[in-house]
Amino acid sequence: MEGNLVLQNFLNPTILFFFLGALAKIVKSDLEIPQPIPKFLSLYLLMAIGFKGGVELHSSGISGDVILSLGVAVFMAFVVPVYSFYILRRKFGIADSAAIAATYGSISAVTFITATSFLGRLDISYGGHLVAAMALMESPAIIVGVLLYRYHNKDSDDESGNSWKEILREAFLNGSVFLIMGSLVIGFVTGEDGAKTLTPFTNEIFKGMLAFFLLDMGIVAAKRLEVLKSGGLFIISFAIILPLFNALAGIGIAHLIGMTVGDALLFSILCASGSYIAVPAAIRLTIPEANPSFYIPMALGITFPFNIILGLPLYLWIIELLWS
Amino acid sequence: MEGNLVLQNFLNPTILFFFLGALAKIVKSDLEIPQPIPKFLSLYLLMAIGFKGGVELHSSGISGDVILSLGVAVFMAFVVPVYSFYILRRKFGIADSAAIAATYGSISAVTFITATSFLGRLDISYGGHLVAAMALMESPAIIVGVLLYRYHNKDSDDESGNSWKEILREAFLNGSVFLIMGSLVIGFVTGEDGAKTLTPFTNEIFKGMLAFFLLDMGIVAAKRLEVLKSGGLFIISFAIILPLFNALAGIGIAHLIGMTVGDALLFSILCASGSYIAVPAAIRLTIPEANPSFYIPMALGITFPFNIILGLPLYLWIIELLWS
Amino acid sequence: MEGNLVLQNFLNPTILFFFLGALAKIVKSDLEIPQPIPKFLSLYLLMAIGFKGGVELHSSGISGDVILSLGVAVFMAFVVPVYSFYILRRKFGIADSAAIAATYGSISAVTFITATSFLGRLDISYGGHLVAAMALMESPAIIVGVLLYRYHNKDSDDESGNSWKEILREAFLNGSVFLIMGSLVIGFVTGEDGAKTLTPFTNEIFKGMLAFFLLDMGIVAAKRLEVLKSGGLFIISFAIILPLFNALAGIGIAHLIGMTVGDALLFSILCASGSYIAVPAAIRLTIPEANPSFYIPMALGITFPFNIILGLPLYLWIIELLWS
Amino acid sequence: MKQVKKIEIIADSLEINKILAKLEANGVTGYTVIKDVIGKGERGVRGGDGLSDVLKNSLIITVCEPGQVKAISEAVQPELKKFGGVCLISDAQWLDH
Amino acid sequence: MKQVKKIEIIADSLEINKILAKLEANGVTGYTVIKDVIGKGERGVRGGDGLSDVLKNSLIITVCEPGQVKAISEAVQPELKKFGGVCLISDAQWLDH
Amino acid sequence: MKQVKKIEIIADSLEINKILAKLEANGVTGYTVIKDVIGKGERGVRGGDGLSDVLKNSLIITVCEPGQVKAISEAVQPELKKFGGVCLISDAQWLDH
Ligand SMILES: Nc1ncnc2c1ncn2[C@@H]1O[C@H](COP(=O)(O)O)[C@@H](O)[C@H]1O
Ligand SMILES: Nc1ncnc2c1ncn2[C@@H]1O[C@H](COP(=O)(O)O)[C@@H](O)[C@H]1O
Ligand SMILES: Nc1ncnc2c1ncn2[C@@H]1O[C@H](COP(=O)(O)O)[C@@H](O)[C@H]1O
Ligand code: NA
Ligand code: NA
Ligand code: NA
Repeated sequence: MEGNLVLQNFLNPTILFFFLGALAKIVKSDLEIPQPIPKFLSLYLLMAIGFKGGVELHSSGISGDVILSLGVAVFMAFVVPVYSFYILRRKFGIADSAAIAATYGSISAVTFITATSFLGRLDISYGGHLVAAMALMESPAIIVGVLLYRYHNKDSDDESGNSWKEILREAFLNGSVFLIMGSLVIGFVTGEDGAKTLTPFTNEIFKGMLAFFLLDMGIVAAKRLEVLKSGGLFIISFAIILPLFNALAGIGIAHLIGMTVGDALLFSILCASGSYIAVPAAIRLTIPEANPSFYIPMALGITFPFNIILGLPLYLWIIELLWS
Repeated sequence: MEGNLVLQNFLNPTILFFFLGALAKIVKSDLEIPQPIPKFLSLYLLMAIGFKGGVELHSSGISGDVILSLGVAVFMAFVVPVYSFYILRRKFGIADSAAIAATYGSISAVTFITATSFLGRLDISYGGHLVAAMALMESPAIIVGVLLYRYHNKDSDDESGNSWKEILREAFLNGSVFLIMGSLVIGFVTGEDGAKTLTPFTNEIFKGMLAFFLLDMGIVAAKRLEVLKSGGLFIISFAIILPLFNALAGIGIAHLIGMTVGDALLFSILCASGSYIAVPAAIRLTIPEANPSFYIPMALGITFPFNIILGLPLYLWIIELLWS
Repeated sequence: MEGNLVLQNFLNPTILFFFLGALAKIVKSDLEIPQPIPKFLSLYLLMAIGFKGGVELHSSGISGDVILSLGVAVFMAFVVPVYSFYILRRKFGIADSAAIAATYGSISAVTFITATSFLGRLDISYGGHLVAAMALMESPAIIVGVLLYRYHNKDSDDESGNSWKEILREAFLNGSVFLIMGSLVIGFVTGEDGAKTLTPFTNEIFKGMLAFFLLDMGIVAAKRLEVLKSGGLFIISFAIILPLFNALAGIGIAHLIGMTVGDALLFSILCASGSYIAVPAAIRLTIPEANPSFYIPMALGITFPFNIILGLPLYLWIIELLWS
Repeated sequence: MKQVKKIEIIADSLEINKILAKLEANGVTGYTVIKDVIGKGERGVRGGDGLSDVLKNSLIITVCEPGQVKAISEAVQPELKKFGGVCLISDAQWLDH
Repeated sequence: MKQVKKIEIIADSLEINKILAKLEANGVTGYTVIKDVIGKGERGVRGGDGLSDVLKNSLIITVCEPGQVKAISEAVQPELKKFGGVCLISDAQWLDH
Repeated sequence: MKQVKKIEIIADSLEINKILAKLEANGVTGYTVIKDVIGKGERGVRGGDGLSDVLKNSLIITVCEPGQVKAISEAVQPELKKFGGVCLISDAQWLDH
């Protein structure tokens, strides 16, 4: 792996804005991005990435390869939380294990977006259907997490729990999932033609909006990390080892079904990333016993920066080794 | 009328984002655009459309034709609420009739903006003074509504009412009217030259911002529609027939004074649309007895989607028939 | 001085939006830009101006001239509040004098940004290091203000005061200072290459975002000015004479060290402008006895409009006289 | 500590300035306002409109001497009758400072 | 003026709709909600998450007849037990209008 | 139900963290904060500044045992004296859960 690639990745402005945010928190600056500005930026990012993905899917068409990729994506979204749960159970209670497993089974849209920028800088192409894969991978892990929790926690007072209807709605219709999915469909339906007029909004200012959002993510991530300090080394190392493991699993599958280098990188980062926007809300409602000071900081404070700084060049290095 | 035109209009991304928002509400997704993001987007749209209109007015100049168009625009803004009131009185009380009449006498800026995009896609040109017409048509209906209400409600306790000074301020100086009017003047004063530097902001990202705003409008419209369900068939059919009637009146006048096809379409949509941003606040204050669960959902939940999906191609079809 | 330049400066759209905002307040329109939209716009402006400055500094390099400019900038930031304090003491108490002195020793980023637009319209170039000068000039005045206050107010109850650690943090790490400084460094580190992708966000929509922000500033400035009415003529004339004096001092120094015309104008406007975003928060905390209805309206309601309308062409006229 | 009365008024956001003016006309020198609260009452749901600024409430808190309660209640009563809302009065102790 | 009970409930924002439904099921016809308040309690800090919508509270105020208090408290108690929060009951006078 | 004291503190937003630290130093384990409320008092209008973050208040609610009131009031009094604000104490009942 070229250390150069790591440095180059680190020194791009969007990533640096993430660290500027983290630094603000560390040196105790009062820099703050008040709500709902972060919400505005994140809705924008979801809308833009979904739409762009849909437009690209329109041009490429839905081939057998595309369907195969989507299939393995959904497969991983079901499998990752299961094995993660049993690993986690060695150190955590049932509720926390299920919550963390759901977190890592799902995906982080901003990690994915950062990965597409990373590929863009290196002129490596990728398929628009990976956005569809991302959208499909958000929800299943929530269902699996709740199932695992309920299965192992049978004696708990079932009546007070949420009905399955509510859990499914939380999983498949929460705002982020719905918006990215819907924007993808709109992009797919309207195609290049419809996209033309939206391009300045969805594409040109995109990197800047991403940089702005990462500034806020840096602040929040550093804040969350403080909470985690008490959690000890196990949590931190777990938040690095599990994504590494998941990335490798993703790379393996990608190799097996013959994805391109770009697609393989995106797929591996989907497997490796954990959700800190959509899943926490769903888990708060469905597994209220789980402690949010575990599952949020792990995904946001450790896994996210690890993936975007070291993970991306590392996974790409492995992929290029295997593919060549 | 080409059914094709309806479909093509329906399948453009901005309109689709409106339906995505409505769908979110219908399937009970928790997708939400929290305040003040919608406010930000709507201030942006008013500022951009006003400025662009002013710049165009600067290039075209203020001819006799322009003044004639503005004259009939103001005329319609006074006449529409009067006849609407007497139709409405057959089913509604005085307060509600006056409120709904004011709503339909005024205009919807987003409907107008969507109409300009519609013309843009069909390469039909239109005059910048139509934006001025829109700005002029916002206020008179509020005055007429309050006048009708007070005239027919003489026995009511006059002292507790608002003074005319307050009513005039509400009508002519409410935020939306003031911003669009002011931006128009700024655009007119600065002309092409001044516009150059603002173009990326006011023109290029415009469609994207509109799409984002329509996403929110879809959510809100669907929410409002739920309230209306109880109101029955009369309200719903009224919210379609009245705009149709007003559009035809507008088309007639446009034909009489010899507007171009593009101008006629915009003028008819101004007559046909009802206000759901500026008027509700004014009416809440001046006719507090009127029930907001009538006038808001009618204009927003029924008339708005009707106009942008079926109304636009329908009115254009009629105009092209008459003009050819 | 060409009156033409004043008019031309006045008639550019961004400045006009400031007056539109002020007019809204004066005619009692209910136009309002609710929080955190202004915050969003101001964070955007700081981020964009800092980043652009850093990129330009990257291309120009850090020469001896640049370091000299930065040196005199810091020097002025220490000197201005000192002499301002002693002038102010003739009419104001210790706390208010120290607060106003700190206000005028610091800078206004929006005034600076407006000055760069002004230069842009006249095709006069300037160095990116002036942005660095601006960032460096924000904090020292806060420290000097607090020092002056404590020195002259020895008998006050010292224990209840803030520790120096807190004051330094407020001065050097408050959100605005940190963001502009950080964005500058990021721009400097990434250079032209990194900038390319951010350009549509940081440069192209910049003027429009500035216009939007100035609309809000106009509203707030007019509101603040109302408070000041009671303060009488001294305050108003002071809020014009002090910046004038500071601008002249700046021009003198700029001439001495041989700045270019563009750099000299920016440097003089840095000296002339007063802070109404970063300093008020710092002063509220460190000199709570000072009355915010003096220092905020002076800088925002009088000095800011004076500088951007009359100050800019006036200072440029003087500079061009001296330099030729 | 001083025995005082706490008056809480929940009313349509559009009416707040009018009500505050009435309070000041009746000797109120201090108040606190929480903007943009939502609610439900006899006049239906006020959950915010999302587009226009209608259909939301604000909550005013004003602390006054027991003797002022009567004048204040009488001042706000007609406003609440016309536009809806709630006025609650309770006892509290005010920490001198 | 009428003697009433003021019930204030502070609970996780995600639970608010559930709690409001329970209140309505127990005869509550009017309430006011202040969204997005933050706090600290036995379950740690709820200071907003900044990214997801979790970890913040809402404050519900509902005014009712003294006779309704028992039913209401019993209705919200299990919810508060499970997800945390506070329920306070105090006396107030309601200004008729 | 338990008899408790409800302490409401309205103070400049910039001072809130300092006040919360003092509360915690005096045995307070739970509180709720409503940010960005506006108001008027002896020190003039605090209606938000629109540009900087100054001139607005926050409202802290903390429920405590009657015995804690004295310590808490004494802790916040100097702060309120210096920067302005209000501290109200009233009776309430706490629903156990
Ligand atoms: N019983 C109640 N408890 C708390 N708030 C209420 C109550 N009744 C009404 N409100 C508030 O007052 C507003 C107007 O009430 P109304 O005039 O009854 O529609 C509602 O939107 C609520 O915010
Ligand atoms: N003693 C208290 N006083 C005021 N608010 C409290 C108190 N205890 C808890 N709260 C609020 O209730 C929420 C949930 O409390 P808990 O379930 O104890 O974590 C907290 O986040 C606070 O907003
Ligand atoms: N009598 C009062 N009733 C309610 N709130 C008050 C009262 N007096 C002051 N306040 C609040 O406390 C803040 C500071 O008050 P003061 O220190 O008196 O200027 C004000 O901005 C109000 O929000
Ligand atoms: Na994953
Ligand atoms: Na109309
Ligand atoms: Na200065």
